[in-house]
Amino acid sequence: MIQTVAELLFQGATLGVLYGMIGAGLALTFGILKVVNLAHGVFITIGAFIAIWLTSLMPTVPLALIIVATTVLCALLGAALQYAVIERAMTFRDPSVPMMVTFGVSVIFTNALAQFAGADLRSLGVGSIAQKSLSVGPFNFGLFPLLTLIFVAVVFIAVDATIRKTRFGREVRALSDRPDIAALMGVRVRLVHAQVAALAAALAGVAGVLLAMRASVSPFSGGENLMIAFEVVVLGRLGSTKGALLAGIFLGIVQIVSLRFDSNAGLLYVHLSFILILVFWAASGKLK
Amino acid sequence: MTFKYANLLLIIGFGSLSVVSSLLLSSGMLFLLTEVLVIALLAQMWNLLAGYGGMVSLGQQAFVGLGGYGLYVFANHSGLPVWLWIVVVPLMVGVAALPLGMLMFKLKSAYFSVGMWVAAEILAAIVMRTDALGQSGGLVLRPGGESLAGNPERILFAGAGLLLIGTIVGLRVLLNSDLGLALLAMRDGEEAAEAAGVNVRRTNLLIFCIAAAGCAAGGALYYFSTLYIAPTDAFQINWLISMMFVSVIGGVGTLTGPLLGTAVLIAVRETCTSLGLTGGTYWIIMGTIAIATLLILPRGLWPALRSKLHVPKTEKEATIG
Amino acid sequence: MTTCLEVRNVSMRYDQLLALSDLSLTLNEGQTLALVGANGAGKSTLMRLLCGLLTAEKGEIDVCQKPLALGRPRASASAGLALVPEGRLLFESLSIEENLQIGRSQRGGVWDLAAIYTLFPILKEKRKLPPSALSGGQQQMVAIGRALASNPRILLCDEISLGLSPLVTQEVYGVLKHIREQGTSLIIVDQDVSRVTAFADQVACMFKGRVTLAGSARTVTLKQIKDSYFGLTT
Amino acid sequence: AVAAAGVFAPSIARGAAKTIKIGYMGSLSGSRANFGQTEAWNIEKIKKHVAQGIMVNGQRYNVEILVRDSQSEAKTSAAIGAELMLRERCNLILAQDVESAVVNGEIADTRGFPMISTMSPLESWFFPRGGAPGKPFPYTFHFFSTADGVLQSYVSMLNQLATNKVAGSMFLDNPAGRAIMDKNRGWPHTLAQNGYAEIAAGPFQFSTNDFSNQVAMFRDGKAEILSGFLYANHFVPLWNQILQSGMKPKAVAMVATFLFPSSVAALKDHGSGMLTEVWWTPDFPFKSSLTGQSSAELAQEWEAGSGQQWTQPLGYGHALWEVGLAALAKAKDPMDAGSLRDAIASLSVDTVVGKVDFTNGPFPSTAQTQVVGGQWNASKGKYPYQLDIVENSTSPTIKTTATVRPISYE
Amino acid sequence: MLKTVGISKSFSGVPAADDVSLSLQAGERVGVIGPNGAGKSTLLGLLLGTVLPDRGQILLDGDDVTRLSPHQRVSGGIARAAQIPMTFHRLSVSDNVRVPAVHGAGLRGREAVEWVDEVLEMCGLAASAKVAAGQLGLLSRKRLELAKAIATRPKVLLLDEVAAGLTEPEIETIIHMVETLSEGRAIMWVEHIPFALRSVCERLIVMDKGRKILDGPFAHVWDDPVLQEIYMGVPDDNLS
Ligand SMILES: Nc1ncnc2c1ncn2[C@@H]1O[C@H](COP(=O)(O)OP(=O)(O)OP(=O)(O)O)[C@@H](O)[C@H]1O
Ligand SMILES: Nc1ncnc2c1ncn2[C@@H]1O[C@H](COP(=O)(O)OP(=O)(O)OP(=O)(O)O)[C@@H](O)[C@H]1O
Ligand SMILES: [Mg+2]
Ligand SMILES: [Mg+2]
Repeated sequence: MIQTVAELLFQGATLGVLYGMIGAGLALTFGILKVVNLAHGVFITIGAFIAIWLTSLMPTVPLALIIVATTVLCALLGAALQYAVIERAMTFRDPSVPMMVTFGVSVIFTNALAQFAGADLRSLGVGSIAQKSLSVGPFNFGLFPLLTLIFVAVVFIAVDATIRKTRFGREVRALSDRPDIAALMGVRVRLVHAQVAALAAALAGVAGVLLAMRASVSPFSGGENLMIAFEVVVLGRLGSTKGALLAGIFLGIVQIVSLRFDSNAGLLYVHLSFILILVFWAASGKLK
Repeated sequence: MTFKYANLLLIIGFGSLSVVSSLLLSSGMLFLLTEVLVIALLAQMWNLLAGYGGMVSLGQQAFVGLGGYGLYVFANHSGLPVWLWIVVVPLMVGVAALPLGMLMFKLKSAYFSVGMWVAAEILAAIVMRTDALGQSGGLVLRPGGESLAGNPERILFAGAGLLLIGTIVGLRVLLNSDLGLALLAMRDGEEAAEAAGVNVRRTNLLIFCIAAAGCAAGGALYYFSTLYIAPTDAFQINWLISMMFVSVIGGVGTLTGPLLGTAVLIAVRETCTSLGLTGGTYWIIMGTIAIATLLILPRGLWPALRSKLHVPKTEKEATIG
Repeated sequence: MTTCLEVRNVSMRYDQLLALSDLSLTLNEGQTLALVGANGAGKSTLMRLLCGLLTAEKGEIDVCQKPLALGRPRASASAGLALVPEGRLLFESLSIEENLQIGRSQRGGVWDLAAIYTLFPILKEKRKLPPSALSGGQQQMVAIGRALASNPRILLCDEISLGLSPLVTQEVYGVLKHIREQGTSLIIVDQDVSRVTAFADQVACMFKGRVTLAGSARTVTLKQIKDSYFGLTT
Repeated sequence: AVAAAGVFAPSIARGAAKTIKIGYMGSLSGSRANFGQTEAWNIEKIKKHVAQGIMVNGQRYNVEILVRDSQSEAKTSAAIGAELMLRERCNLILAQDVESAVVNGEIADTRGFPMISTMSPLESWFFPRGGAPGKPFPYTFHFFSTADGVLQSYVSMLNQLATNKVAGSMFLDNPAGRAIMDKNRGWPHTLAQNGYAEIAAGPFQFSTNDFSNQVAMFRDGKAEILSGFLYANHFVPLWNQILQSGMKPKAVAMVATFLFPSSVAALKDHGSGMLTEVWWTPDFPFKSSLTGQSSAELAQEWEAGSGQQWTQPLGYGHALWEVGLAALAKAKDPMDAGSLRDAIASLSVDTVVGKVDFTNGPFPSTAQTQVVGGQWNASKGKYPYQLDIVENSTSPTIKTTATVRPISYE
Repeated sequence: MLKTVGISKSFSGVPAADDVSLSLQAGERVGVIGPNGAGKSTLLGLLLGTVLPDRGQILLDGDDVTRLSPHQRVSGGIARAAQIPMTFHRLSVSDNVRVPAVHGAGLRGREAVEWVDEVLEMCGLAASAKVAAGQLGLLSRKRLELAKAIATRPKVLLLDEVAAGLTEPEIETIIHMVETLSEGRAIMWVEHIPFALRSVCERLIVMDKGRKILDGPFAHVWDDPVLQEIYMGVPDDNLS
């Protein structure tokens, strides 16, 4: 019994930090740029596919380097997209404009990816480390999920500190409140926007790589991941990275526990619990 | 008064056009054009909700699926004629949307958008798991247990045409009424509208239910023509993408825009088909057109075209701005 | 006395509406200008233009005899202009201290955090709190402090006492006096004309986008100002 | 205006000559693209074959082939189906993709368009189509092995291994998975009949990204056999979690998972020992009724032409045309739907995948083909893995090439 | 006409309205003052229904309206001009006023059109009737906000800093307007400009920290030392 519960919690937590990671980038764009970035899901997929592509191109290069390269490529893509497209969409007063634009972007990227890489589910082989396990007493933990957990925690702490403690973080937050006044304070608006977009895309890319290592991704899994990201961000109270992590872990545990009772649930109970919490919050006036 | 006259002209003109063409065109062409009309109808509904109502829903595909499934279930298991159900099912979906709307309107803006998407996903998952609905295998349309004989696409096409015209005229009347004014006001500020005496909740719900019923009608019409329905198809996000792109390209918050957008969509699709391009390429092209429109002419083609051609504004608009 | 701000023949429009038409204005180093005018005269527009939040259709602006690039908030900020905007507009997700710090990113000078805290001791007490936890007047102090932190040559205050209780307004004016004594030039817009003209060295009166009356605060009478409100003087 | 011309002028120009139009639907792209990987090549070959037309009842007919890609999507399938039938009025529809066949089946039946489909177990076509025993469909036909046949060959492979006879099972929730999961006809039934205990983890959604519960169930139940139905793309994460849990299954008997060499290659060095059902290999002792080529010759021609390893759909893709052309040849009037339908219903033809006989299928309107069992083994040849036939209990004409062995973990 | 019984509201623990009881009679003009953050706007929000009280009761003509939504109260005869104008920025000025005329006052057809014109004229917005509200400056928007409130034909009119930011001559116009409007209505006016209140209101309420601390005839309350201390500061020669 204890063993089952411990394993459920461990699996839930390791899946959950992955969910948190999936939501982290969106928390930035949503919370700071005030852009409902519907292309976030496809960025995750792109990250995964870049890593898969790089490893197949250079099978001997160590994984860490592949992750770094993927992150950089995603960041560049994110910044470029922000500069070229989203920035302009943000000048319209109507917030649905950037939302619809990013929706268009996600449709384009999804289909382009399917054209180039095929529509199959793919995963990133990381060799035998993915299959190692660790025994602590009667418990059996996968080594790889444990490493993911630690890695994600480190990334989260770093991002959180950057946003809360540094000058960059201060500018980012100021910008999200009042872009025009921030500009007057010497903040380089477009640059900071692009930096945030790059950071968000980089986080999405990392999430994609982790996802491809643990599970599998297809060009069409963007929608699913976007939904998870949204749920994480909303439950984590907008823009808060710590909240995103906790919400991710919550959803991860819901997912694992619900699958235990109903293996065919897919994401059904995750979605249901999200909607229920949201409605509960709304009813008790927690959403404005 | 000229306004009423214009509406009448619309009904008579396009109504007879759709009836006449339903008699003249081949059944394959009618199949295609029915889908075109359905997309135009769906786009009008999304546009009503998002463009005029300011409620950007990402879950309208749920109602398309419900319309289709509703038709199949009721027609297959009752002795009543299938044509009756094609009228009744959308109304039922419209009513069924009421509780969902009451739930969803607790969420605002982006929360609403995504909440709708999640709700659609939940619905699709439930249908996919329901034995009576054929699970992932889907259903075949056999009204009263018998295979459907004859060529229904003529009636379907004429019906879709008349429904679309009816919808447009209906929307014109609605938007020029006091309710339309309330709708436009709410888009700029719900609290302000409320403080001005508008019953925001009721208006929102009404629009939501109308849009749900309209999408269900589209779904019922479309899946009537295919005779087979599957959950991964009926609830797919591509329905939503079509509605959204068509509205955005033609002009969100106008009534003519979605029609123009549908024309663009169909032109692109047929060009892609005739050039032998894949579906992916088609979506890439549509996405690019939609983004370009949003960035260059954020109000869409129709408002831009209208001022170029000096066509006077005869409809209430709620364009992006 | 040197001029520190010169606005020459500036015009600016919103769509069709001409908000500033051929407007000219000068301000001397260390002086305070009271900018008055009816509702919609274009005062805020001028302020926002000076700060680069809007761009002009024609005309030039010199700050300390150097031309200012228009429509570029960062250029205005580095030229030494700072704005206390209409309605405060503080950064809600930053603490009070961070609100003040962000202003500092431009240039150093006498107005560091310590100096601002000496000026507004109450802010030091509340420095960890978000602006929403402050009263309206305290928020106005933060807005002033934030602008000061960039060590401006010219401080622009739009609707400085809008929505403040008389007690708080008095305090704010006390602070402005202090700032002026440090040698900073000021442009103040305030609905309370008698108070602001009594405080200022110069007065400029705007009507429909142009300056209809300008002069020393000591020579211009309230009667003249009232007339210019309705466009009776040119 | 260009596009409008495309919309409103569907092939009026080619009416007069006696031309048989064959409409082809297949998953050439999209999520089932690897089933369609060899199709373009097959179709080119057939096009050459019928370039001079075909002879039916002493009369020469031109053959026009219209190829449409279903993109592995139901909605596209509906669109291309309507196009081929209602717009182009094809005389015969061939569907390589079962989804296209199911989506368009009802229209074909009600409007009278003969359609032949393949490449999916009979049950996964018959039941979603709303089929009932003793009631043939008017115009639609399907040939393939049965799910039951597939399962029999799996169980007979397992019988050759020394295991504790405990099989964990899990199934992707789609029509094919549901057919195999069926309590009365499917895998649970087969296992029980053969004395295996089943640890049933049930169906799972395509979007599932974690299998720890299934793995925990299998581990706690001490399953030595991993079985069920899923496509290769779910297998890698599943396999990772299996090994993380400390399990070492002796056999993997997953329907559909290892049909393709690419799926085995995705396991890097760990692919050896995976079991699969075998519909067709170059070792099948059959010949094409069109070209006279043997199975081996067909595979060789493909490998030489494409530089890629043969796959099982190569044979069925070819056989689909064999069946279609044989039906046309047999029809009194190939342009008449009714007589073509009658020709198919009474058709029995020897193809490269074996005999296809519509007169005594297990379900109405179907023909059952043979299936055997295979195991992937490391190869010293050009490609990393080779498929060996290790079980032929239901089809003794097809010779085995190796014996089954458990997965080894050294 | 309008009566509150011990209403309270706090935001995350901080009381913005604390046990406030008051009543308004027809024809009464009541001024409300108090330091920033005293809870004046919150009080008006409670009366209109945009803010729901944690405790207490609100009665309109003797009926309990505590739980009614704002639009229901508007139909019942309460209207507010908000401190931060809430105009419909994409609608024209006249449509802005039409919304409350139709949905608030329940007017139809010609009657509505005439009423809208009348209100626009009254608020000095007739010239910009066709302009989109988003194009107006802050202060014109405030005026439009007032027009919208008047257009509902309220029995109780709540004004929140409608004169703030206006110059003296403009304030005079507002004062005149309020005087005309007050016939048969109750008016509650929150403002930081004492002289404006003084020339209109016969009664004055002082709030601080969410509590109603003084309530009585204007002159009486005005001279209260408490008011001088918390609100006015040192006597200001410009005003008195
Ligand atoms: N964003 C805008 N778009 C269009 N017109 C505008 C905009 N902002 C201001 N205006 C118009 O420009 C004119 C000048 O406005 P401005 O805000 O500068 O006046 P002001 O003197 O500051 O008046 P106030 O006393 O109202 O603050 C006004 O007529 C106003 O309606
Ligand atoms: N929506 C809200 N959420 C949290 N706190 C609020 C909210 N609205 C008001 N408050 C707080 O309630 C208190 C009273 O605010 P209110 O706006 O009623 O003051 P006021 O008397 O109108 O002040 P002012 O004269 O500055 O307009 C303030 O401390 C304010 O910060
Ligand atoms: Mg101003
Ligand atoms: Mg207030």
